[in-house]
Amino acid sequence: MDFTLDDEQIALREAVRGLLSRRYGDFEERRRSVASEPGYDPTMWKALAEMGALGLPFTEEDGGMGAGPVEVGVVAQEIGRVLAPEPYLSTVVLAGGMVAALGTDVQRAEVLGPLSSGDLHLALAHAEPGGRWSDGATSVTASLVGNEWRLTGVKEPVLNGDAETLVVTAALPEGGTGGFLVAGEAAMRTSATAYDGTRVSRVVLDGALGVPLGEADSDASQAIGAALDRARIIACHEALGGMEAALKATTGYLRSRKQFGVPLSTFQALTFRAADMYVAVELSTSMVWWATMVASERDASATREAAERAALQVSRAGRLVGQEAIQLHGGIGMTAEYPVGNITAHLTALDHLLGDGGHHLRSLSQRLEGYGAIDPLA
Amino acid sequence: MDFTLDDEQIALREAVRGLLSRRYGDFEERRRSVASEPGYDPTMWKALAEMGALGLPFTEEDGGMGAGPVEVGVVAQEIGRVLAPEPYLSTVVLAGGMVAALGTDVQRAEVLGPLSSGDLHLALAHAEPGGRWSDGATSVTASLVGNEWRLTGVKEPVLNGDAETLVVTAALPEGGTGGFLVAGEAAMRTSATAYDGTRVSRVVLDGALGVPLGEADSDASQAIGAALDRARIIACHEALGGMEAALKATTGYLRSRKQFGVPLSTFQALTFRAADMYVAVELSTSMVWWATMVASERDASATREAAERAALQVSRAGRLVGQEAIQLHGGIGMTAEYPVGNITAHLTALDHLLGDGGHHLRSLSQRLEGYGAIDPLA
Amino acid sequence: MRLSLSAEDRAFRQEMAELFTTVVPDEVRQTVLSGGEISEEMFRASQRALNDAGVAVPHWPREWGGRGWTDLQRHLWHEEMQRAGVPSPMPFNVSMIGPVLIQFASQEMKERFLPDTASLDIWWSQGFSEPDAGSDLASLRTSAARDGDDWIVNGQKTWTTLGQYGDWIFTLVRTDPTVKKQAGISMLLIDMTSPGVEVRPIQLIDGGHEVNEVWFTDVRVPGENLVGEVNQGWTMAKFLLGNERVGVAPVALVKRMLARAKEVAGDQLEDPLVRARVAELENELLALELTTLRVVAHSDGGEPHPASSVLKLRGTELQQAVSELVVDLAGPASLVPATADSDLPVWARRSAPTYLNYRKASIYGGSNEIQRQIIAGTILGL
Amino acid sequence: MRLSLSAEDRAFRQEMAELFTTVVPDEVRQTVLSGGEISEEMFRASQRALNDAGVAVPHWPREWGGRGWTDLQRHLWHEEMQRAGVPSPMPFNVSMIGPVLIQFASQEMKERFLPDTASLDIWWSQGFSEPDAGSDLASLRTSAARDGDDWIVNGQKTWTTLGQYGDWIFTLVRTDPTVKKQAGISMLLIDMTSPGVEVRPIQLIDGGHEVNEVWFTDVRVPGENLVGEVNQGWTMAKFLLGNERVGVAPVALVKRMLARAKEVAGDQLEDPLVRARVAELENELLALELTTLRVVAHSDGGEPHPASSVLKLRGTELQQAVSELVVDLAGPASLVPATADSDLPVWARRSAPTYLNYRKASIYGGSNEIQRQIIAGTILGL
Repeated sequence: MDFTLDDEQIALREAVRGLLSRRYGDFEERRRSVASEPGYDPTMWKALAEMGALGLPFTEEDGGMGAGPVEVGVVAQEIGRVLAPEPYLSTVVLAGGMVAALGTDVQRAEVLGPLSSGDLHLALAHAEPGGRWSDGATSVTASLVGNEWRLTGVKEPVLNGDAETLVVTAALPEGGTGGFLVAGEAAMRTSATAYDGTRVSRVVLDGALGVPLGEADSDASQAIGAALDRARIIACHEALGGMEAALKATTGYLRSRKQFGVPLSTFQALTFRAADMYVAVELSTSMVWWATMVASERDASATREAAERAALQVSRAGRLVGQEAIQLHGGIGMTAEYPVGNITAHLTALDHLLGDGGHHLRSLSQRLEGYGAIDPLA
Repeated sequence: MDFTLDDEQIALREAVRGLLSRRYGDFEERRRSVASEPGYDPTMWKALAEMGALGLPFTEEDGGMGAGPVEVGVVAQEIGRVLAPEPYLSTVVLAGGMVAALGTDVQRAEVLGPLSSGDLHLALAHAEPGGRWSDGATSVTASLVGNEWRLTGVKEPVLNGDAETLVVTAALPEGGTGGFLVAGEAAMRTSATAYDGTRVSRVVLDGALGVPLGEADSDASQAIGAALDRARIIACHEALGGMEAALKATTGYLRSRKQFGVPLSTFQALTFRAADMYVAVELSTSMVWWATMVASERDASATREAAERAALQVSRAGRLVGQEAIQLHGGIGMTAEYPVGNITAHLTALDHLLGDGGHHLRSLSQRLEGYGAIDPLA
Repeated sequence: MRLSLSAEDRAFRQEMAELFTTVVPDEVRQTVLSGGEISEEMFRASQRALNDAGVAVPHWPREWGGRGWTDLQRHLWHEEMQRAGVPSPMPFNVSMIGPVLIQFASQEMKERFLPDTASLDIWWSQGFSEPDAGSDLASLRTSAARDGDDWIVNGQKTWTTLGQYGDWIFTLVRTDPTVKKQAGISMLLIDMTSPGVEVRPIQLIDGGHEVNEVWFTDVRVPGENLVGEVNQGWTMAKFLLGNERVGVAPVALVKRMLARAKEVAGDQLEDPLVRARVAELENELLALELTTLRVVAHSDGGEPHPASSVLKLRGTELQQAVSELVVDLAGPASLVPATADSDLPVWARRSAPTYLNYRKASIYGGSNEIQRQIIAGTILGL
Repeated sequence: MRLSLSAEDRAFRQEMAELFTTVVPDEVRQTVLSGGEISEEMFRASQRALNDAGVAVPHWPREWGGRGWTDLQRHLWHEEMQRAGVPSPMPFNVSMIGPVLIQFASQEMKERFLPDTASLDIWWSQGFSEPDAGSDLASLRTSAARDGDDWIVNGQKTWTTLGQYGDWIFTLVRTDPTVKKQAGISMLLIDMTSPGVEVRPIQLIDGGHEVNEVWFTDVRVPGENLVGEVNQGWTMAKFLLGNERVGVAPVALVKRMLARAKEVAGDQLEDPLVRARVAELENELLALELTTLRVVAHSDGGEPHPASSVLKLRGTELQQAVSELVVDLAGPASLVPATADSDLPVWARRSAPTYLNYRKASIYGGSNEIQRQIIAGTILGL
């Protein structure tokens, strides 16, 4: 049992932190990146690629760095800390993770190598209108026309869906869900900026040509679910970085801001609430790193449960921290030009991206009889 | 819409408050009453009878005062305020209320007159081991032997079950539940003092003779449920009196107790929590008086819903107020000789006597589609 | 104790319900009911219609358009208005500067301003908060210096809600920097078209533009625009803030939000956890509504009912809780902007910005910390 | 990062699990596991058995019976002990006075007291709190005045847990009333059979007798019973209170409570609201356990891990929440006393007193307010 980063992981964290803080240390720069096309800074994307950050989750054979969830989590925390708009979660973790999970050797090498080098942009089109975080697809269907797979239906919301290549999940004719690679231009796409600065798209497929990821026509729901679980844990890391930044901003504000002639930190009712924020962040930290280790060392079913547990904890904590960070700042916390409110917005978005606390609690509570007490050391 | 007591009701409140505070103003006296037999002060019971308090819920024809839920609520609040151990809720409201609901004209006059004058002690044996606040009885059964009803089974917990006469609910041979009068000595009874000072009994019936209340052999579940609902509302009043007393004790303590050389009221984190207690008490006050008016003016189905709503609100508030009152007092709040912890104990007991917050929430949430928004003015 | 409304109040309520659905433009009401954004024109049209119908300023004295209603009637008026989807008359006009002018201004000033204030022909902005003052209002710095009969105003106000539509702004300004901070403050009415007044938008985290900074650079204000006496501003400010008490709990609004949540929840309402969450919120909201009724039914003429202090605190908490519920009901659809080309329902796409926007409710207009301080200090004596 | 225990720690854990179930009397363990009350004799027998097996004071220096374990191993020891239903070695002995003596006492005093302290042949009471001091420990008033070589002690201590069983009591006494309050305090060991020592029970709201007042009236204490130097008591008190950090979150205990709640819930576990409540508590508890592991796995030798400050705060909150759940599961059966003649299960009848008793957890041993103050002040710099 060891909760510490090794030297290499610490070096990675420092490198990513340095890179990101040089670019986004001034929050105005983040706002500028979000406001410009394509919604993030392509130079920064390239720099992350050069640092090896984009290839971390992929094996060396696939063109990646052969690292694992811990390293990916390290990067995601730093991204969350400065609200970097680069589509790490959507492109690398979600879309890349799906290719890594479903693709053949050849597909993985073809896609993940260029993805790792920052040369290929990828997006995962999985969510469907009216759907709520299911592993499978229903409203987008795949059908075999001749020997070509054709996909039809609507995917929404798709993060950064204006990417060159789409990874699309679709219901298979014989039941189950498969994954497909679709050329971006084969879909009709409209994109917009979500309230947290993320680019989200609606992707309409009308008989678009899809190349099956892996074996055609075999149900990949489980592998899709496993990839989503890994992404859930990484999303928790991003939230953790955001929570830490929100807490830091809040304590800094309480120390420096004066009201009624004294610093806000004089008001015990406020400092106690900051203490509760700290408690929530610490507990989440433990849970998220634990889940990351489970994802590294255990099987898919253990990882699902760990992902749900981490996501539940982070959902609760993120709401508390986000809401209190704004409240303890007062009016300035509501403004777009100040980081704290934007962190709260992003925490809210992350919470609803891959399953909120209530969703995971429902799932966890269904398995209650399966054990007496949880033993993380077992 | 009028939330104020009229002059007569105010006079009643002042009279009861005066009587009770002369007796129990010193909390040591309450402890003494609880510790002695029969667990309350018979002189006080007689004084309440003379004041007319015991007959308030019953019609004048039945030997009562012909008052209503508002007046009974006034008395219950005062009882809750000083934790008076007199069995008002159990004898007058629960047992007497059941006789009023089920009995024939003759039975009502025979029982409720002596009850109102303090000459007859009555207890309701309704709860059954393993049961959770149902309107009906299942484990105690009534059967006709010749032309006599015989009751068999166990009732527990029975408040003040060592009374002369028991009102027993029992499952009827043809289904449904009936109410019966049973002579106390016809049952085997063991009594003990509960953690909040209440006397509770286990009542074992082994073919005990029961006189049917009202028509024999017709299902009285609805009338029983309605009587329980009225008692729930009165229990809320008792809790309200307790909460007010706990809040008052807490603010008094914060003002007077010094720590680190200054009064505790200097610590904003504590005073804000007292403010939240106040909010909870005020909201409960509104809800409980509203429910009382519903019970006075509307039908049984409206009263059930109002009783559930009030009980849910008071359950939540009672926990907050009780827990915070102890915490804000510190160690002394834990001691048996100081009132605050005892109030918390009694709030806990009241919460679990006739249905806790979770129980009522379940019931309320089943009817969610029945309306768009609640309109208390409709 | 009486549960029912009197026959008179019941008739009054009915009358209000009918009036609101007939006199106010349908377009405005439909926009409000569907959770859309109300334009400046809609605000103005709606209030003009209310004023024409004699129900924009019922709480003012009769000579200025008031109706002499009881507090309960005013409550019913407000609740029915909310229920009908009619925007409340602009509070800056009818609850803030209007009553201040009625109480403190000269007859001449009243005649000049009150009719247009009631009809929203003058849209008032509030110039109280400053960047370095926050909840500590009295430490404001915007200065007004005498220049002959005029005042020269310099400084900055902030959090000026809907200031972009404002015609005039009522400001607290420091007219005497040499005395104790509360003592040197006056209230000045400033035409927002005056040279030197600049309104700068503040973008909020929900993407909306609702508040502003208002900058004053050597703004010349005629001496006649001073309300009451010089250095009497703090008294007026306290009077104004004290006036906010009735109707501050947005009960009808939150009820509408919650009823709408039940409608849009669809299948999710089969989930016992969702049902319980809704039922619990409904109960909390009922307790708040009943507390409001307790307060308004008994506050005529006397001191404010102590329970009135819980209304804003609890009202904003519940408003926030319901808005959070709606985001959760929306789920992943909450990520899609309302303006996007999308198949997803608009309520779902508005849910997250609405939730974020309502975080302000516990900050503006006397933060919840201030409310708790009032309860602890004034009511509990702590 | 590594999820699993090392092979060595895994073996250690196994060894502890076996040891506890073999050396400690079964009667003690069954009483604990069924939630019963442990008698003085059971406490003494259990700790004697642990000490004989060499696992009563593993954190002490080896020369006094310590084992040189890592913090993780100590954690495993503690968790397995809890899981096996073995009462923790008396904290007044092994975590409080023991370490103080080791750090501050003369060799002679160590030899005299430490062995009996480890074995519970001396049962120590803690004489810190006073009626007028509360969380402000340094304002204590119990005085010790010189009389030749002896000290004459007068005053009153309170909240003395299990003081009715105490053989000796370690006290903070004021030895110099003329200096700043922290500076005039000393630590004195007092034989509780000395004339003038009187232990008076304090009855708690759960009906139990767990804490006491201890009165000192002209109690003569030999000078050799002074620990360390005169007026050095505050240093020792701070040292002692700082030592409480590891293992203060009663994770294993609360886990056992929650697992038991699931067992006894029966049919109620079919209710989705009950399931969700249990699942949420399990998750919160897991987060706490993992935080404990994070702390113990990395606190060897260095400064306490900052996260350690959350352990007691959160641990007591969860303990209270689980005890509240159990009362709700018990429902009306919670009204029946455990001692009554009844058909209802004992767990249900114990539930409410247990719930009430655990309200103390957030008060004693550094209240949750003190914990928040530490976090805000020491960790967050507020």
